[in-house]
Amino acid sequence: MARTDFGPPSYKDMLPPVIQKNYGQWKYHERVKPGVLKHVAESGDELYTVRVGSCRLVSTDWIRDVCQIADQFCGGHLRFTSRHNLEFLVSDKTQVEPLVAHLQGQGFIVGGTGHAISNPVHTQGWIHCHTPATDASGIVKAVMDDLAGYFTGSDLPAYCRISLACCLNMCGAVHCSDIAILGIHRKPPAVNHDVVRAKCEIPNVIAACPTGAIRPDPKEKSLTVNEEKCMYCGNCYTMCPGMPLADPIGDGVSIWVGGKISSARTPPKFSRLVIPFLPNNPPRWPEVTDAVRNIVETWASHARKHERMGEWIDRIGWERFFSLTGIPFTVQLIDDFTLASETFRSTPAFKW
Amino acid sequence: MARTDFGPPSYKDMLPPVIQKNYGQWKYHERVKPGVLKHVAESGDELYTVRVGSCRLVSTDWIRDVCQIADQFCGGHLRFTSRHNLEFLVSDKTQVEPLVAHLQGQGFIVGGTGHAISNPVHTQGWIHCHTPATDASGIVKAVMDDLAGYFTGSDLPAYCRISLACCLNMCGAVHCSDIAILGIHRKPPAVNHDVVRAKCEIPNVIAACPTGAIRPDPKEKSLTVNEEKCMYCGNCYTMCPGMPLADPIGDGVSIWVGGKISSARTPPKFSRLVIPFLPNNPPRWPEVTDAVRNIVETWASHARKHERMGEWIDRIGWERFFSLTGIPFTVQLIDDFTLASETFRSTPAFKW
Amino acid sequence: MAKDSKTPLLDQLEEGPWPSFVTEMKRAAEKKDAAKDLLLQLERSYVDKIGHWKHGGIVGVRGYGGGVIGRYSDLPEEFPAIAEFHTFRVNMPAGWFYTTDKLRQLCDVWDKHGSGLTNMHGATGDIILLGAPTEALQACFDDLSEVDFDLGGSGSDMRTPSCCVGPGRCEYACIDTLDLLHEVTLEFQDELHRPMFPYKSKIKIAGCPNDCVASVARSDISVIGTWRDTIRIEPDEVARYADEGLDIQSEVVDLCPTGCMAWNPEAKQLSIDNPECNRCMHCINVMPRALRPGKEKGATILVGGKAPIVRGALLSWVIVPFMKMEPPFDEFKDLVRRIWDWWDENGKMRERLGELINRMGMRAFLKAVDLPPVPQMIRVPRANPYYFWDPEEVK
Amino acid sequence: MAKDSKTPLLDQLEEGPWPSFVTEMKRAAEKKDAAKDLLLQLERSYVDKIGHWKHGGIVGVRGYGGGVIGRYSDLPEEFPAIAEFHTFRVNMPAGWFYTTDKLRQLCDVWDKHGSGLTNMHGATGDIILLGAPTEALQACFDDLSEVDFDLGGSGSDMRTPSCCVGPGRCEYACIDTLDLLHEVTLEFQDELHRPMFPYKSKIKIAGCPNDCVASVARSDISVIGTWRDTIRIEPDEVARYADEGLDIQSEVVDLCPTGCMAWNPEAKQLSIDNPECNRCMHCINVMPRALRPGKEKGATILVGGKAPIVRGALLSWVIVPFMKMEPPFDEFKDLVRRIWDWWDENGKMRERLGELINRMGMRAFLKAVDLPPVPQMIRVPRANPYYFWDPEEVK
Ligand code: SRM
Ligand code: SRM
Ligand code: SRM
Ligand code: SRM
Ligand code: SF4
Ligand code: SF4
Ligand code: SF4
Ligand code: SF4
Ligand code: SF4
Ligand code: SF4
Ligand code: SF4
Ligand code: SF4
Repeated sequence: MARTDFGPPSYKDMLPPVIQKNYGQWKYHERVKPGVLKHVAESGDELYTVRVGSCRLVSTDWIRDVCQIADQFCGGHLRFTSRHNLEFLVSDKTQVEPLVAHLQGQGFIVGGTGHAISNPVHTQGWIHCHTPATDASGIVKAVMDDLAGYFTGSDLPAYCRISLACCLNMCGAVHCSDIAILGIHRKPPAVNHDVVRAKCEIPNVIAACPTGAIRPDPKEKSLTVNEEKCMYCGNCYTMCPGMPLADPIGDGVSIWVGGKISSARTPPKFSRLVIPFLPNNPPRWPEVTDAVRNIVETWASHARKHERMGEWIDRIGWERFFSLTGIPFTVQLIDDFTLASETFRSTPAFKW
Repeated sequence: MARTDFGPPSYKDMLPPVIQKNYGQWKYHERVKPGVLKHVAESGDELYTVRVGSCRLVSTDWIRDVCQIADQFCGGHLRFTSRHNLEFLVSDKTQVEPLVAHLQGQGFIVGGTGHAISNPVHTQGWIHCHTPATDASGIVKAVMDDLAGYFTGSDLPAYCRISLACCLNMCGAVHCSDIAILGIHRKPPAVNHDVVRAKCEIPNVIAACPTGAIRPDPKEKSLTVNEEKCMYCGNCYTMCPGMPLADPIGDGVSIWVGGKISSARTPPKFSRLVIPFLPNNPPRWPEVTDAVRNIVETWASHARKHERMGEWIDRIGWERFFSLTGIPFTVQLIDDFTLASETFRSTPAFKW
Repeated sequence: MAKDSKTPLLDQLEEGPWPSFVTEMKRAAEKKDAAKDLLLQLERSYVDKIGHWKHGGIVGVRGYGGGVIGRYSDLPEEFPAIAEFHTFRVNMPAGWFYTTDKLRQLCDVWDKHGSGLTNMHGATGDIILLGAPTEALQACFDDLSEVDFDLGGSGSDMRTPSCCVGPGRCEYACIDTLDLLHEVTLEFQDELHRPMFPYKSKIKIAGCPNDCVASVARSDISVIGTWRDTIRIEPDEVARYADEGLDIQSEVVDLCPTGCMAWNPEAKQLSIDNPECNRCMHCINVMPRALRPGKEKGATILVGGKAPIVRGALLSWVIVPFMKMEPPFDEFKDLVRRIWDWWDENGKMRERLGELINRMGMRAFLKAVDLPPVPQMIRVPRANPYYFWDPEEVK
Repeated sequence: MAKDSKTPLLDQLEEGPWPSFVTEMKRAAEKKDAAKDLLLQLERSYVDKIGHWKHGGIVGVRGYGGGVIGRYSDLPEEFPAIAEFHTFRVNMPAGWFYTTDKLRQLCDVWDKHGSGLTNMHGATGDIILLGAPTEALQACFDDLSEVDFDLGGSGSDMRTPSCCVGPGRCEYACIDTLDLLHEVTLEFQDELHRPMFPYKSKIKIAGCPNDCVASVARSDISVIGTWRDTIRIEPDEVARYADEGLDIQSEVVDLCPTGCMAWNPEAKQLSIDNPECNRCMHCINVMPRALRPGKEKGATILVGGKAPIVRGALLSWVIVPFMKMEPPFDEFKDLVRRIWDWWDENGKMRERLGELINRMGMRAFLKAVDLPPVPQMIRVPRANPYYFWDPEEVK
């Protein structure tokens, strides 16, 4: 019998010596240049971090590649960040520039620190999930190819966190991102009675629907969906392959803006819907990349220093966000879910 | 057959000549002194308003008294305000001081303009309603006797609107007042089976309950109340005198703060519960008058100029409101109704 | 008061600087038994710490479905003069302006038929004539109508609309609140007097965003005056305020919610980046001689405001950012009709407009009353992804 | 890519400055059929504009209830190598620190048993080993355990907790995020590996209010480091920032949310009215050499954060404003147990902690887990009057 419940490798064994020595004794940091951080310990020791963009979906070859670089420059230590970037931890200052040059020579992209667009947190998409309304890695690649200059530079007004989730489950913190790209289905499941009869336990499927939209169809010995109640969550498909939701026309992408996580200056905020639907247009989703770029650039050229997307919009007002970005305001953006009335405007004070 | 549907007297016939002449042509106003406003028209004409506090529940004798004063000083014209004050409209500047002196001589209270505490909007209470949890006119009298100096003066940081409603129906805009005094019941109706049997239509009573708390009691040929579901609204008592809600121990007063109506600076806000219960202690409700004075004075001594109660609290934070006023924070203040989660704090950023 | 007073508790409320309702009750009690019994029953309430009224069944006057609130004492043997003690809601003139003649006529009628006690005014705005027995109602109304006073609303009807003083005395008024109120009241007399809606419906009209009639909090349909162009600045008067000691930077500019103002203390110049102004009124309020609303005036229409019963209080929501408001106000009246039609058709019993919109969604409402979605309607867009697509929207 | 490529659409994603997952897939495809078929099926998805996966039934390894996500191609005939293509969630070391040796051991195991593709890392924080057939699962796990890698969570269990880099590299860390994470993970191995809760439960730990691990938005139990005393100021460094050109007034003082800072540019002195500081981190973030969190350190505990399914997304809510966080972290572990006990007892299937609190009320929650109400828990007190009094509260 195999061992169980032994837990992850201890972080203590993973830390480079400079961290072991100065653990919890860091004094301050400086942003040396885009992609390079310097942390100084009470002891005076310095730790340089070189951050590298990663597509997250990587081969073991890639892992072996980066290990080799870490062996060469960092005594065999590296880490990943909470946004899936790779970080080389350098204790010898003279190694920093050679490392950066080496990385860039190998085609790695160095950046993502400070007021930059860091790696978009994202999900599986068509790579591995069964409920996606869009791909994940593909859109992220297209968007970041377009915005790479904002990863390698860091002169935006503030952080701009872009995230993507391929369905309403929103794996990742996309609901609190400066810009969230969210895959959405717009059509209820197309019931395939034959498959339902053959493969599904009808009561379980009915029970799985959070809105009670599914009823038995005794004639067909199958199910029907009350389309008005369906919110396209895909729970039924999880229980029953006879209820596929995916549809080339129905599926696509929505854009949400203004969320944040940190409590710096203002409390965490949810992202808000600003573009209800853009089509799936692989491999490069031009409608999506254009929309994201427009939002980033409008923000970048109007926001004040340290002003996150949501803070900027709070200052100028949503009506001004729509007029500055030129994004049309449509009825889909008006909330009609549980807490809807909290989102309505109860004052005649607004802008044109 | 009497005339019907002829509508109210036309305001046009009620306006004093100076208003008829300058209707819609007012240019600016000045606050001459507490209780006295001066409005200047484009034509150069001046209109002086002398505002007088009213207890609202007045006899025809009082109306005749004030008519006589209006005849003497104002050519037979007067008006009331949206907060039930009385206003004398004087077009002859030389009459202003004599009028004020006359009024004060007669025991009227002049004030309520500008950054003052104006007349509390209030309701019927024990005078005429069947669902009150407290009296209205009595508490208002007690509170305003205590705060009269803030009616006749006007050096508060901003407006402070106090309102009172004697039950959850909240007749009046108490839910958006700087300070709201709200009568609350805390016990479900005490079912009197004999009365129910004799006087009530059981299905109607059941249907009247908004929370579905009432069920038939077939044994008694009467009703039972599921006490956990009852929110003491009194709808059942409206339908059925066998379901009285009023109770000398259960009934009392709650205090709410920080609401506003105007859109000046900040949008309208709801008032928030800060004292869940104070006993009914007629005739002078000392617990209530103390609580209101404490809140007014804490605000007055800490707020900045033009800062309404709610704006002040938004700036300093609710935790600071409680520490400055010394009001204990209790579990009743934490929302648990429909939109509760909107009121919770989702940030580690707060004060001690 | 004498030691043997029958109202020792209430007597204590005759002291103090604030006008005393007890004194008023006693004045009426000198002439009217009803007022006397009311006083005694109230004293009893002060002892018992509970009210002593029962709900009234339906009482009223011929031709009207509302306007009278029935009320019965639960101690009729002890207080026979108030065994029946119903109140009239009498429609006030717009802006609560009166001639003394008119008021005296009202007093004459009420002294003849009722308790001699009134509320000037009720929280909705009506003149409340407080307490008459059932048998006196019709005669009292007949006499009221002789002196041109009609009833206000009660029950599931349009309630008596009210408005701020507006152009009668206020330089901020962006619409003719008094005229609009009067027109609307006359237009909807049937809706006012004959309950046939799912529940009550209130209209309140304020001349500017100061909202001196609290329309945003307590009317189903709130009309708030505003302007579309730029604030008018009188530079000399700006300088005069500064000279008089107003700290324009801290009291005006720093409190502007949009940060669209700038003050140059040397030049004593105030400038406003008008497209960024949200017309909150603050600066105008502080400097009325120097600043004035623009000239392109109209109103913002908001709907849904109400007290907490049953699902929580609501503030009204913007549905029309700007509507011109000129007599005969047809565009507004027409909108009100469309709103009521939809509510009447879809509303459940005791479901107010705001609650119906909450239940059916703003989308359904906007579609039904034919209004386009605009960002001014919302504080923020939705944060949840639960939009139920109409098959027609999914090409 | 050649003209006759079988993946013309995906090939376009090998161009451009951002690292290409397609290139990674091709590298793996050179060695592994599964990776090749994955690439081809993905190309098919790019043509069809839909995914081609079915939900997996229950697959797993001996002794564990979670940790493996089952997945089946819906085109198994066309892409037989990914007919079964399950993923491992492997518990990462705290802070995602690795030695290259450890990573190479992992690669060796995965090259032996799986597709050679991984996610470094999954959105919850696990190492995701992407795609192995059912038959390979046990052997793969056995080899993983040989090199000391254990599984993470999936299904209705505690999910793999995660934390920010904290004391490993960050001067702001107010708690030892790495140690706490490791301790908590070891303490709750059973809860991590054997689904028995109503639904998933996530714990995330951030060292300070910057919350670099997004705990407030995506964990049922969020631990965020903070301090109780005063910000430490290094006056010389303040002056140095000013000399270097930082506009302390506009970039720091004016953005302080509580307005508790003052800057004297002549004296180059910065002062903080500490009791009014809400410890938002902004000033410290901008001037890390000059300002530091206080010395009395601990954490704020918040609960309820989650994604939108089913009743809307929630951000976590403060339930303990301040808790000391020192090994062995018993107070925290004990609180977690009390929270889970209550949730386990009362939660419906697929009801997360935040939703349960919303349904049963914060009052019930606080009582059950024995925490006192404090104003730090709320943004604002209630606006509705619907408090249901306990008969015991009404003396
Ligand atoms: C490495 C990482 C932690 C980890 O354990 O992996 C990290 C590291 C640092 N963060 Fe962070 N943050 C990291 C994810 C986050 C996240 C989480 C996320 O994005 O999902 C947030 C919350 C984002 C949000 O609010 O939406 C986050 C919000 C911050 C902030 C607050 C920024 C703000 O003004 O709102 C700071 C303070 C600052 O930099 O001014 C900060 C500051 C820092 C500092 C400066 C802390 C320090 O003294 O070392 C670190 C370098 C920042 C930089 O990139 O320049 N970190 N930081 C994460 C890097 C992610 C990446 O690869 O890009
Ligand atoms: C007479 C009256 C209108 C009427 O038709 O009856 C009125 C009259 C004026 N109001 Fe008002 N307001 C009147 C009720 C209100 C209300 C409604 C209420 O209290 O229920 C409000 C909303 C209160 C709230 O926000 O909670 C109200 C909020 C304002 C404001 C906004 C104050 C603020 O900063 O929030 C102003 C502007 C100002 O004075 O700075 C204003 C300004 C004014 C001005 C200066 C307008 C003018 O130029 O004539 C008038 C004299 C104010 C004064 O008392 O000094 N009036 N005013 C009402 C007098 C009530 C009373 O007897 O006290
Ligand atoms: C008389 C008055 C209070 C006063 O002392 O001024 C009043 C008195 C009553 N109100 Fe009111 N309401 C009065 C203005 C209001 C207001 C304020 C307003 O209209 O601006 C409100 C809040 C605004 C709103 O409508 O939302 C108000 C919200 C209610 C409610 C709760 C409605 C809701 O949807 O939440 C009820 C309950 C009901 O309708 O069953 C109610 C019910 C009642 C009843 C009819 C209770 C009953 O079922 O018998 C009260 C009759 C008392 C009596 O015996 O005279 N009253 N009521 C006000 C009417 C006078 C007038 O016509 O001028
Ligand atoms: C792999 C991963 C996405 C990724 O590409 O990184 C993922 C993938 C799935 N998530 Fe997730 N979730 C992943 C992190 C998240 C996160 C982020 C987090 O944990 O920080 C969230 C939002 C936070 C939260 O839990 O609220 C998240 C919210 C969901 C939800 C919605 C839960 C809710 O209460 O709203 C579901 C739906 C469900 O549980 O049925 C879900 C369900 C799923 C399922 C299991 C869908 C299913 O029923 O089969 C996906 C399996 C995909 C696959 O085939 O591998 N996943 N999921 C992440 C886990 C990797 C890891 O262990 O490191
Ligand atoms: S967001 Fe939806 S589709 Fe994407 S990985 Fe998560 S559950 Fe799957
Ligand atoms: S997709 Fe979701 S809401 Fe629609 S029928 Fe299936 S389970 Fe129900
Ligand atoms: S608030 Fe309640 S008790 Fe008071 S008058 Fe209105 S309905 Fe009657
Ligand atoms: S008081 Fe209201 S909630 Fe309670 S039983 Fe009566 S009708 Fe129902
Ligand atoms: S609402 Fe505006 S227009 Fe009406 S009285 Fe108040 S300040 Fe004047
Ligand atoms: S009206 Fe309000 S928003 Fe406009 S300039 Fe004046 S203070 Fe600023
Ligand atoms: S959350 Fe705070 S302690 Fe942790 S890495 Fe971010 S800034 Fe540092
Ligand atoms: S931590 Fe935030 S609140 Fe405290 S002084 Fe700094 S900026 Fe101000």
